[in-house]
Amino acid sequence: MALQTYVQTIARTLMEEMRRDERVVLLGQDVGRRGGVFLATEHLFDAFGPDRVIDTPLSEAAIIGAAVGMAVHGLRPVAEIQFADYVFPGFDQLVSQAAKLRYRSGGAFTAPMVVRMPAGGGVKGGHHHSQNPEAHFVHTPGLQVVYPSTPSDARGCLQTAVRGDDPVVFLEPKRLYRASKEEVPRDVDQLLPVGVGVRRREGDDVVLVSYGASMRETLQAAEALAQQGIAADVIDLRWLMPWDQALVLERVAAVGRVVLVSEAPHSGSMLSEVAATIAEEVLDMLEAPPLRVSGFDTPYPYAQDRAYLPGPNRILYAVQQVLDY
Amino acid sequence: MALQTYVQTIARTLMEEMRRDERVVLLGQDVGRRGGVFLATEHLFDAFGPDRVIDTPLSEAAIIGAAVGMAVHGLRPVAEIQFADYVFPGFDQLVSQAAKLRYRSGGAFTAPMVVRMPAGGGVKGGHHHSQNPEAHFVHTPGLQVVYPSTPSDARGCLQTAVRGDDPVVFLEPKRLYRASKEEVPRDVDQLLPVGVGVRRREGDDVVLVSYGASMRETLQAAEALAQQGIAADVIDLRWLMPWDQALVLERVAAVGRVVLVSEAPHSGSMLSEVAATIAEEVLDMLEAPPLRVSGFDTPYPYAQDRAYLPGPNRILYAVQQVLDY
Amino acid sequence: MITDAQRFQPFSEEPIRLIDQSGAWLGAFPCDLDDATLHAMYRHLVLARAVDERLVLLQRLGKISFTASAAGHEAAQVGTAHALRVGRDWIFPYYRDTALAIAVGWPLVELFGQMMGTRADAARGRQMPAHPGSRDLRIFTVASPIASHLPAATGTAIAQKLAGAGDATVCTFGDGATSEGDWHAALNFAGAQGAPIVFVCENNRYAISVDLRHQTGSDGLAVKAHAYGMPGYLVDGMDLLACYYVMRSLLEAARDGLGPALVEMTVYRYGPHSSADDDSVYRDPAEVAAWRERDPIVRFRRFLTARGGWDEAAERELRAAVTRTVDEAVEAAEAAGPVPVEWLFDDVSSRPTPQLERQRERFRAARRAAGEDVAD
Amino acid sequence: MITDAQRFQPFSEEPIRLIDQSGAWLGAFPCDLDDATLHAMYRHLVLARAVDERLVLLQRLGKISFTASAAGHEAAQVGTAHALRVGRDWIFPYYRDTALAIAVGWPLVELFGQMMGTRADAARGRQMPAHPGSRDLRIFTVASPIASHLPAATGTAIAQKLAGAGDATVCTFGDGATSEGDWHAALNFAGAQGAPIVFVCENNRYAISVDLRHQTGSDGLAVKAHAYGMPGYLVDGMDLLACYYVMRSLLEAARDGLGPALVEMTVYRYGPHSSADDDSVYRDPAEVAAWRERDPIVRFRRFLTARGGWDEAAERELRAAVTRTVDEAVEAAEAAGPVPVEWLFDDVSSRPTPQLERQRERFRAARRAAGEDVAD
Ligand SMILES: Cc1ncc(C[n+]2csc(CCOP(=O)(O)OP(=O)(O)O)c2C)c(N)n1
Ligand SMILES: Cc1ncc(C[n+]2csc(CCOP(=O)(O)OP(=O)(O)O)c2C)c(N)n1
Ligand SMILES: [Mg+2]
Ligand SMILES: [Mg+2]
Repeated sequence: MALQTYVQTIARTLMEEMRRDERVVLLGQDVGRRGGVFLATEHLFDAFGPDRVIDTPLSEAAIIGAAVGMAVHGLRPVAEIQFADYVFPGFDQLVSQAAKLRYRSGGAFTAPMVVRMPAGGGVKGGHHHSQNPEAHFVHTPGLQVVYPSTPSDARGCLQTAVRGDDPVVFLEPKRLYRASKEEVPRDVDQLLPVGVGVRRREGDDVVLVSYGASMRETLQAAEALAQQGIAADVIDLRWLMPWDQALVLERVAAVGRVVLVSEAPHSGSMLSEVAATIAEEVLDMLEAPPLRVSGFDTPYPYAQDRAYLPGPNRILYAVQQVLDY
Repeated sequence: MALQTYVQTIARTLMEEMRRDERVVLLGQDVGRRGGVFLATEHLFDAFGPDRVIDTPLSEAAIIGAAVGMAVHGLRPVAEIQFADYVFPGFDQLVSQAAKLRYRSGGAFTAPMVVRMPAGGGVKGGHHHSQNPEAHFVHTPGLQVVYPSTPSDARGCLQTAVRGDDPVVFLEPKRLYRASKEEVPRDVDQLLPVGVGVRRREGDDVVLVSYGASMRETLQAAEALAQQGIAADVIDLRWLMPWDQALVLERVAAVGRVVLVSEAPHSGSMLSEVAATIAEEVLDMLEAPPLRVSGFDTPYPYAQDRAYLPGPNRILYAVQQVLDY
Repeated sequence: MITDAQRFQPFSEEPIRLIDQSGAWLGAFPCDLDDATLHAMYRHLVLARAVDERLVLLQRLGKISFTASAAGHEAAQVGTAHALRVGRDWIFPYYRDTALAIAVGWPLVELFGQMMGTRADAARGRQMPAHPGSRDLRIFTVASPIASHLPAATGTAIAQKLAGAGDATVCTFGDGATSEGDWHAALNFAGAQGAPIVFVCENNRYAISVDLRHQTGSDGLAVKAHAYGMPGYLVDGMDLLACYYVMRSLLEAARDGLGPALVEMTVYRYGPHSSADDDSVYRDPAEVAAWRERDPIVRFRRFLTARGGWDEAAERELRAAVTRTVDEAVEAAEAAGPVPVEWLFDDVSSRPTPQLERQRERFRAARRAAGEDVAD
Repeated sequence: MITDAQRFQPFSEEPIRLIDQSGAWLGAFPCDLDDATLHAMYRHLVLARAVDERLVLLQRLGKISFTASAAGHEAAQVGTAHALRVGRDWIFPYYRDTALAIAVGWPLVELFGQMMGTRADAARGRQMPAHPGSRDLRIFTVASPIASHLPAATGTAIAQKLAGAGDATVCTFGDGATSEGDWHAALNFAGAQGAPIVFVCENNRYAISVDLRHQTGSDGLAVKAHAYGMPGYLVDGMDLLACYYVMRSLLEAARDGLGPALVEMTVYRYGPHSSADDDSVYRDPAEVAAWRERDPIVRFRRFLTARGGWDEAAERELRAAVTRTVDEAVEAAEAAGPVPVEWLFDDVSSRPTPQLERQRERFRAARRAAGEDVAD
């Protein structure tokens, strides 16, 4: 098998899903002839034509809202938001319509749909091309949220998301679009179950919990720790709602020390939820406080694009603190 | 002094602020002749006319966005969103424009403005008239967030918000609009400093932390505990960003047991942030896990309007758990 | 089948009208509906008004928490309903569309069940009153945020176009809704895609207290269609047959692939915005009285009477039957009983999350500890 | 002062044009501008194009991370700029408005500082390239989200109206922007309030790859003004003087309390959407070539030459001066040096929160622990 980048994997998986099920349609800005500004929908317009790969007007509300209506009519829409930062003009459609439809109709209507969006920084895009808005979705009951960190996870989670019966916010770490390559199987189902995380490394000295783009720096930190003889257990949450509470609690209880990593702003983040849950459920097993290594409570900067990210040094510093505690 | 309800206090305080500073203008749906659907702007149209009390079209993006432009031009706009649930069509204006303006312009432009919004449940309004969206704002760097629980706090915080130099999301507990009455001073400044919480009760057995509408049930629970001889220390955060970390940590460290209360959905809430911070900063002082008593990860229901709220019984149950731990 | 004479001109200065105040037919073509249909329409008008009045009463009695009266909008809604192919075309209504819901056949027991939040509510007591919905009738369950249903309506219409079965969508809203960004997004996307959808504005000239002059600078609302490359029709919304025929021709055009349209129906709401509103603060009672003079139900009855086949006896019989029907429905809806507390945890997603399961457990434990009945 | 002949008709079928391709004056009134003004306009065109080309170069050299070329839009932008009263009227531009920013006097050192994110950037390196802003010039700092600046522009214009000083606002955007809900919200509110604002659409018929036919069903964009009760003008955006005179008359009308207007300027972008785009996938090279034939700078030069007072020597001198100016500005902007890392913590709010202070401390401690230079 040849190596395949993250973004190629998205395009290939969409191709397979559209072949498998003709109810799957794509919509978004530039998803058609252009194949998406990141080429995440490359070749699909040629393969399926304008009825199934729909270039929309420049309106995120139209994109997300229309996807709800298509889903209600029996299609399986996969919507693209060009950058996660641009979901906000369509945020109401996610929060007020998609997320609550099943509930408010007592189950009469559902919105099986996927809203894909490249997220995260490190691409010199400034604060409107770098954000990680996952906490907003996690705090919106009715949405599933997933942020896979590798090409093959992206494939498995996308299959699950497209075939599921819920609205799924599908975040893609844009700085890994080309940087992350793997051998990815094709034409076989590899659905990754909703809400199940994965251990990327095993170790007994400290648990590192992360997801999405920050997995890369987290694994780099774990590697550096290994050099120093410190064995980190590394959990990739993959799904953020529901998230794999059982796995995290089990490992943290066993190890007693945990550092949480993600690049979203610090206050009110996904990490806050994980840390709060840890404190609530396994307090007595903690040998040190659960530390969060995160983005800052600032808009994402431009000139200091890299400094904003929780890089290996900041992770190592936190690990040192929990080890020394 | 006569008793004054929460909503009357809002209207009176706005009246005073508008008299004090002619740059203060109001805008929103029905804020004019109607005086607001809750009468939070009663009499102001008659007093100041259509130039300073502006009935807007039905567009939250227009309301919040225009407030940004007015602020940039030197006015001090106070915008009303009719229900906090309806902030989402204007969410992008808060997140992408208001919150980031100072940062992205390197301080050249600022958006001193207040966005008032009645929030919270218990009014048989179903999920689109009951939500508590504060976590979204807390996770948006650049915004100040405040959710006062009493008429006089509302007055002091509103004065601070109107006179400050930042965009402030001002949440008002609508189910206390008429239910909460106090003697409220008039025509004197009583600015409550940004980020400073308050102890509503003192006690050494357990700390209860809450804010906004849930303060009422929290205090009821504290009263019930007192009957049982259990002394609760009750903190009203008031400001959610920045929030009074120093006060909370000091009390929790001293008492060792804490229960956090708010009615927003459980996952990714303001309480998660407070609990995570407690675990991070004062782990060793905890005698029991910090428990969150919150709304559920469901849209706000209609028929079970009251059951959704963290009422005294649920609070007492959690307190019992941390005491028995 | 629509004849040439039954096609209307967009962007007219005067509203399209087919019956005058005295009930006389003004059309350039003969009314091609039979008595049974016309009487069914009339029955829907009368029934809707009766339901409306009952809801006001139930609200005053504290049996429902809220109501948003459709009185004054009935002709627009019932006319629209009869132009639809029920069960095939999709309907995206808003909260004031009780007459529309009734006229397409929403069972009254479900209606009152929804209003009271009892087990008779097909939506399981999840929403406040005035939020109709029905899977069988293809009524997309109403959501409170104004105009938030429009993009979904466009999406459904695009799906209909792709399906190629010749179905269409109707989406209704008030004048205030036209200011929302979602409204624009939906009409623009529908226009770009040529989707088979008719957007219907029930223009009562107020959004709560905000009058049309503060809502928009445009001269009426039909002209807004220019922005989307679709025709815009101004229709007398107190004239049931004008609404019916315009909608019938536009739905047929949509089915034929001629794309979307915008219809402005001029109506008036006789009551306050809702049971929570006091309209005397912002509306002149004389204005209300003047519009009451033009009651759409009276006008349609005059038309029936003038046409022959409708008399006092028929009227009396109808009124009595309607009262009985409403009585029975209210009773049945109430008798269904309150929805169980724990239903609040259902239908969030296809499977409950472990997080929610845990919350439910703690909720149950707390209730048990407090001696509350967990089963209820 | 605007003469009657200098008032234009809204909603014309053909774009308003004052100079033809050969440079001949077509106006119904004489061009009332003196040579100094006309030559200043031309200098801005040439300077803007030179800056544009330099930015493309700097991007290829890796000195800036991104560029969005204004080539093809210059006449629209420079014409608009000269119609403004700089420092009094407010400008709400978008990312492609470098020529506009230059023509109102944005210092080139600041421009290149912004593009490179150095200390020469008045905005302290906070945003990606192509995000102009200036407090002195009343240029509202550009934000990337399309159309998100429009509601603020309306707010500023309403504030201007309340202030009563006779100032006005200009707000620019692309054709794609017209689809956003915020666009609608802003125009509608401005229309309802009669705010002194001119909305300018630089219609290059593409939003990245999405062509106008997929963007909207409407016949052009000026017609969208119908929806807001304001006049809409279709203008040849490659004709600097058409843009200038239309804007001058509309700004004067706005100042006189006649309310807002929408102007559609038909332009073409010669380059790809941005340095990150490959336009060959969706645009026919022949189409690009045809538009290049109609270069707005060439057309204006022909006008100057035909009018007299501009010759080869003047041209040579201008080009040389422009190159020097650009060279110097680039050099100075680069020499200002990179912004310090810890600036990332400033300007979030009027005072840093305790939360952010703590984050900054931990950041500093981690860097110190890793042996990084904290001062930098
Ligand atoms: C997004 C949003 N903002 C505000 C409200 C509050 N609200 C409920 S009804 C209403 C007025 C609607 O007026 P209109 O669209 O004209 O319909 P009408 O009630 O007159 O039939 C408002 C402002 C809401 N429901 N949703
Ligand atoms: C809200 C939002 N959605 C998507 C984008 C991504 N984006 C950047 S530029 C652009 C196209 C804009 O086209 P147009 O308005 O016509 O301006 P032009 O670039 O052609 O001058 C898009 C989709 C964005 N910046 N903001
Ligand atoms: Mg109305
Ligand atoms: Mg364009």
